[in-house]
Amino acid sequence: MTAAQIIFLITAAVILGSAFMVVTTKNLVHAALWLIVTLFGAAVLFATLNAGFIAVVQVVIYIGAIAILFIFAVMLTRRSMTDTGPGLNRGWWLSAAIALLTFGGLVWLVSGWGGFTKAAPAYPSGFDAVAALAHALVSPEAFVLPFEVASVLLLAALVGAVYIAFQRKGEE
Amino acid sequence: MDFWSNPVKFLDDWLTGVFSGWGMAADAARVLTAFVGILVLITLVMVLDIFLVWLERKIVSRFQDRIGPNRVGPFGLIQPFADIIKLIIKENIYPVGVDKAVFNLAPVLMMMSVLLLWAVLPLTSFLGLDLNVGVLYVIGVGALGTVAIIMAGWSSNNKYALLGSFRQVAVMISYEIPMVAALLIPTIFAGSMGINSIVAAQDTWYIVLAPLAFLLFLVSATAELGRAPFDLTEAESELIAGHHIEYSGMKFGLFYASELLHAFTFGGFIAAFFFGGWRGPWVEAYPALGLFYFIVKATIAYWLFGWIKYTFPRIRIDKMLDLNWKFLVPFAFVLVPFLALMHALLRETSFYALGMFLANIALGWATIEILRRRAHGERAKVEGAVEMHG
Amino acid sequence: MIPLSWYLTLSAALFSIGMFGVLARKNAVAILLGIELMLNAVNINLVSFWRYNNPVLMDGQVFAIIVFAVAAAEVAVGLALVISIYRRRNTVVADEIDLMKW
Amino acid sequence: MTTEALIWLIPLPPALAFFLIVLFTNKNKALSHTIGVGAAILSWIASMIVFARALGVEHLGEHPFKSAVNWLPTGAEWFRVGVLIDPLSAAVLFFVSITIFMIFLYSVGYHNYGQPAGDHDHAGLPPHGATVTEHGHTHVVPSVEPMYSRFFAFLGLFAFGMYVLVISDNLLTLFVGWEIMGLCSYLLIGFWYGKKSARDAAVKAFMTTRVGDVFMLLGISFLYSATGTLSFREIFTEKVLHVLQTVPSGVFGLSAAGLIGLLLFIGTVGKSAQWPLHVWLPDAMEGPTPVSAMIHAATMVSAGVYMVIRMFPLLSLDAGTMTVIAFIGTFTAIFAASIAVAQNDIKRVLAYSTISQLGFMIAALGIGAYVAAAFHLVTHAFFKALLFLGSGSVIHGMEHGVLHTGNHHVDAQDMFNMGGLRKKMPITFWTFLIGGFALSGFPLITAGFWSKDEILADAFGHGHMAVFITLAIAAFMTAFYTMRQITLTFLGEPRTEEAKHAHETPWTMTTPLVVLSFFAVTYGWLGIPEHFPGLGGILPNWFHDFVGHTLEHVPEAPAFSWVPLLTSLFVALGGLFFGWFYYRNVKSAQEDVFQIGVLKNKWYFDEVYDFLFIKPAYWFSETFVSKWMDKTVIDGILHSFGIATQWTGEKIRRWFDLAVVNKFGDMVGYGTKDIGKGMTPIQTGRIQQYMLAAVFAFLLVSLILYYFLTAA
Repeated sequence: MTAAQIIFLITAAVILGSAFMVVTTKNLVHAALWLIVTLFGAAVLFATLNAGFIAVVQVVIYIGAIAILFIFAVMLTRRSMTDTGPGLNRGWWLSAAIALLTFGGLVWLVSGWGGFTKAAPAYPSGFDAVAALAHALVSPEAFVLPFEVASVLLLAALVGAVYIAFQRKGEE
Repeated sequence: MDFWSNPVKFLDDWLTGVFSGWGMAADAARVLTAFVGILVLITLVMVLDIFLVWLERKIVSRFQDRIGPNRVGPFGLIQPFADIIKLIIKENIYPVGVDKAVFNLAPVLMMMSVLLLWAVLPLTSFLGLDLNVGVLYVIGVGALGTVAIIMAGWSSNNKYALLGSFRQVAVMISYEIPMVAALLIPTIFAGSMGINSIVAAQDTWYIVLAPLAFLLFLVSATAELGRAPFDLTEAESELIAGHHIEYSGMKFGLFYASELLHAFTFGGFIAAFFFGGWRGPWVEAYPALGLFYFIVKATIAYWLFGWIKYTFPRIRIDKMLDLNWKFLVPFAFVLVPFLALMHALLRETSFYALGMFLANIALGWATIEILRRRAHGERAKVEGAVEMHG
Repeated sequence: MIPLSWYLTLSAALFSIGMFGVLARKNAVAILLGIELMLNAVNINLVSFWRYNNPVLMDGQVFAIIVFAVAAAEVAVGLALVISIYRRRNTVVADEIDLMKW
Repeated sequence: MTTEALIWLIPLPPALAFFLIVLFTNKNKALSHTIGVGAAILSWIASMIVFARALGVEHLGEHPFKSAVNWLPTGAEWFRVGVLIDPLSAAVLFFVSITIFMIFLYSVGYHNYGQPAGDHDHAGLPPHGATVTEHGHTHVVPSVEPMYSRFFAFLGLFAFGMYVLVISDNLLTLFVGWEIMGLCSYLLIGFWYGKKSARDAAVKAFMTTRVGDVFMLLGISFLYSATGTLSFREIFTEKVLHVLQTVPSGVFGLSAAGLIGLLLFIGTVGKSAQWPLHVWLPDAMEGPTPVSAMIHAATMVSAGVYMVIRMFPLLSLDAGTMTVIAFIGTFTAIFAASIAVAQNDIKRVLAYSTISQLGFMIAALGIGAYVAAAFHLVTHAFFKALLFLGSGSVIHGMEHGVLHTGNHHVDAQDMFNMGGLRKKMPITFWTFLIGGFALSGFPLITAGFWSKDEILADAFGHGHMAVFITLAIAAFMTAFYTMRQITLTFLGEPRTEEAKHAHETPWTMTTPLVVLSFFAVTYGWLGIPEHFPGLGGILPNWFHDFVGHTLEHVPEAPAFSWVPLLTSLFVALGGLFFGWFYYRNVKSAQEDVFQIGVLKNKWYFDEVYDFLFIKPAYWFSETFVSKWMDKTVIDGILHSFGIATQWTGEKIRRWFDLAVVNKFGDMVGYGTKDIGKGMTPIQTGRIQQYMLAAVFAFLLVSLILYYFLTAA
């Protein structure tokens, strides 16, 4: 058991536990807060995987924007901030079964793959992943087109969101 | 190993050696040493925080033509400790309907979001983590503060608190954009997102190369900090105290302390990004001297925040958002490519610093001119309308 | 050292939990929360594959970034939809939004 | 600019003018005629430069200006098109460009540019005057043509076609120009399409020339299939000509050269209005007079003659073909001249005179008088254009008189309504006189004398006595009707009130008359035979030397003989004298003894054609095809099909469609409906249940796929 493994196990436990809380807790604000914990755990995982940029971006975008939007939405869509009734459908056990089945199937499937237990190659010393990522994102030989498409998607989503949620005059 | 050239590294190695000597695994020793380091840093920061309370009260009283704390200890230096004791012995009140867990967690998270920033604050050349995503880290941690404020506002079960936190979220999300843009400029100049690298690259202070970026950062940082004139989260006359309305005792104390420390931290970042950080005379020979320079510069920046806070009146929330979306964001989007272009053009020339400064002045003058004309137009329209009706 | 299987198992578990949330939660916002969990599971997979295959090739990270963008877009539109529905029908319970019933 | 490039550019300005006027300047009369006339000037200048440079080349016949580009890929080869200026086309280009320019200029005045718009003028009808108030009193003046711009556009397109025809180095582009002119002639004859007669004339001209053109296209196709080329210079090589002469065509025992020559000649018969396809040309006088001058005198009908002259080396290979050509030409010459004697319409006389003169050229060609045919082509173009424009001027002057008296029943073109115009329209009179004398072959001075004399000399010199005598009689008749026309129109006293008030026309109309009359006189001096008594040798026989070198073997000028000279002197002077002597006292058409029915009615050719072709065609289509074949036989068969089909359909419907198909269809429909009804409970509208089902299905499918893929 190395320190890295201990850290991973703790993080994983936090992620899974909080994710479980996200999907089960009745209080939606709590669910959103638990989601933040999950996302933070994922950010830690990214950091341990030497993906510092992804980790920080995870914090900025997911926690700083998405999670907060969620909390907003929860607050806007609840007249009173107390929940009533069960948080889950009546047929939740069926969903649980399907989810378990998916998990089992995925693990079974991946465990049959040869590279399942392979170890990480040594991280190249002096390799600047952020610079490499930056080059990959804007280089015409790499991903500039998907990158631009993603930006267009974001713009479209922005416009769409404004249009959909816009309260016209005269509406309630 | 020369202690004075890098005392932190010296102590770190020594402590790791000690732990290893106790028979610990190398990994565990390293982790433990890191924890010790973090603990020491946080302790020092918290102690600094205590003195910040005193400093803040002294500054405000000077601005308001008072003397400020002067009874407890010399120059009232012991006054903060008295305040702390008072806060600690206060009753721990939970209003009806609070979400206890979240309610308790919020001030901690608030404090944490500030303390996390110190991880990347380049106190000296050897102190402060040179993350290669340092600038983004600053932004990201700021998001945690937002979460803390939302948690506080929501869990208090108080509509003022909730309103305050809503405002805070709107402000934070909005002002993050010019802030990121302002921070992009030192990043572009230095060619790195590591804050220590940015400091190391500042042969000329960036306030000279990019005074407009400095102003942009100052404004957006003031908004991010929630300090006057942008302290709408806790605007007394409207929301009583905003998100921490229901907090009392030491929990309120944490909010208060975190606000002051946040301000000082951002003063530190201003120092790092625009004032040359720890750089100063003889720093190459005695790196520890950098700490002194840095503290001085950060204090000056902190005093700047205080100056702003006690000089400007609070503005309305819609005006504040207008200012951001209609002025700061477009301005930032002009400024970043402009300065990047000027930087690319002038970098190799002998009049780099002067040229950049003049370019900034020119852009600033153009912006003010445009604003002036617009204002004249608006005014003419309003007056015309008045005349017609009159 | 941590083998790749740990990450893969973790992301599979996270994905399944997210899917459970999507399938079982009543609240539309909570369904979106589940989707976020699933997207994060994907991201963990992408980043760990990047690290475990060849860190010099940035494909995994780039895809993770694009997933961020997609997630942001999805949340913006999704929440806008939820709020719009809430305004009109005064509910966000997914079961009650069943106009598509035959 | 190289001469070759300049040659390419010659047809361009008129084409551009056409498009510019049609597309952009249609509304602006001044701009339109500026563009049109400007284009004509540009082409004229270019042509003159080319002509001048052609003069400067020694042995132009062996080294013509030529240039060609690849145009159509035909298998491995390219079909090349290009331009060619040899002595013949240079000479033709000379008169074509001048006459086109003059006619453009003349049209400005003819269509009353500068006059007010008419009171009740309609597009498609000739203008009939506008009322203006000046100095307190109202009077009627000529009004401007309503479709002024369109006229110049059409003229431009026409000029383009003519230039293309003249400069092209191969039969295909020549044919393209030929057809463009055919279209333009249709458009311009029917320019006043509001008149039924104009419409009919346009259709008649188009259809009649089409008959010739189809045969010509057949000839071109045959030529191409036989030689693989349409380029003149490639055809007129010894080798190709020899092949053409020896290969039998398989039709009437003719050689290929003979058949191709005949087919091409039929094209000329249509285009140059030779008997029996001459009927369209007199009717074509329905168009405005510049059109008559341009199309039906100076250029288009000349194009037909130009084509046969151009193809002379090919035509001359077969003696039978030459005989046919000579016969047709000679017959047309005398036949048309005889009709012209009895016509009263000033333009119709000229129309038949044109046919007759073209007959002269064709006859000359048929007897091998290559140079004489080309010479007469050029001189005729000048004096016939002059005559037509002069007649237009006369008509214009008469119309002025008609407008003055207000009596619109007076035909402004009837010569018996004229008389004494000499004093009213002096410029027109003198130029018309020059033109008429040239046409008659007034000795020594006029160009017509020299060219006609050369034809007669050739016919006599080569022993074609029948041709010689016939042509001499035709020439006599020519002089006679010409003088008749001049006498009736210009001499004596005015026979109507309108003629008294006729008026000289504006400078834009008289200037072309003067210019053309200059050429009508002087051009003949370029072709005085060298052995002519007295005059021969003073001026070199330039035309013969120049054009003659177009051919590989320069034709010998016929030896001088007194017989043809005296003959032509006699017929010309005698015809003129008798014309003047008889008609100086004739006061009206009733007194004219030459109003013989058969001549007056053009030998009843229109009636004969009506009986022979049109009536049978109507009968065939109306009675045979429509009534009998279509309505009885074909419709009967079709109706029986219909009945049978209906019966069968009824049975199929009852026993198959209703019983089997419909039942099945209903079953499918109701079955789908029932199944759908049974399945509705699944459609809960709850998205999560859908997702659950989807995930479940996905898992199932994945499982199955995994099983099969790993098993395989």
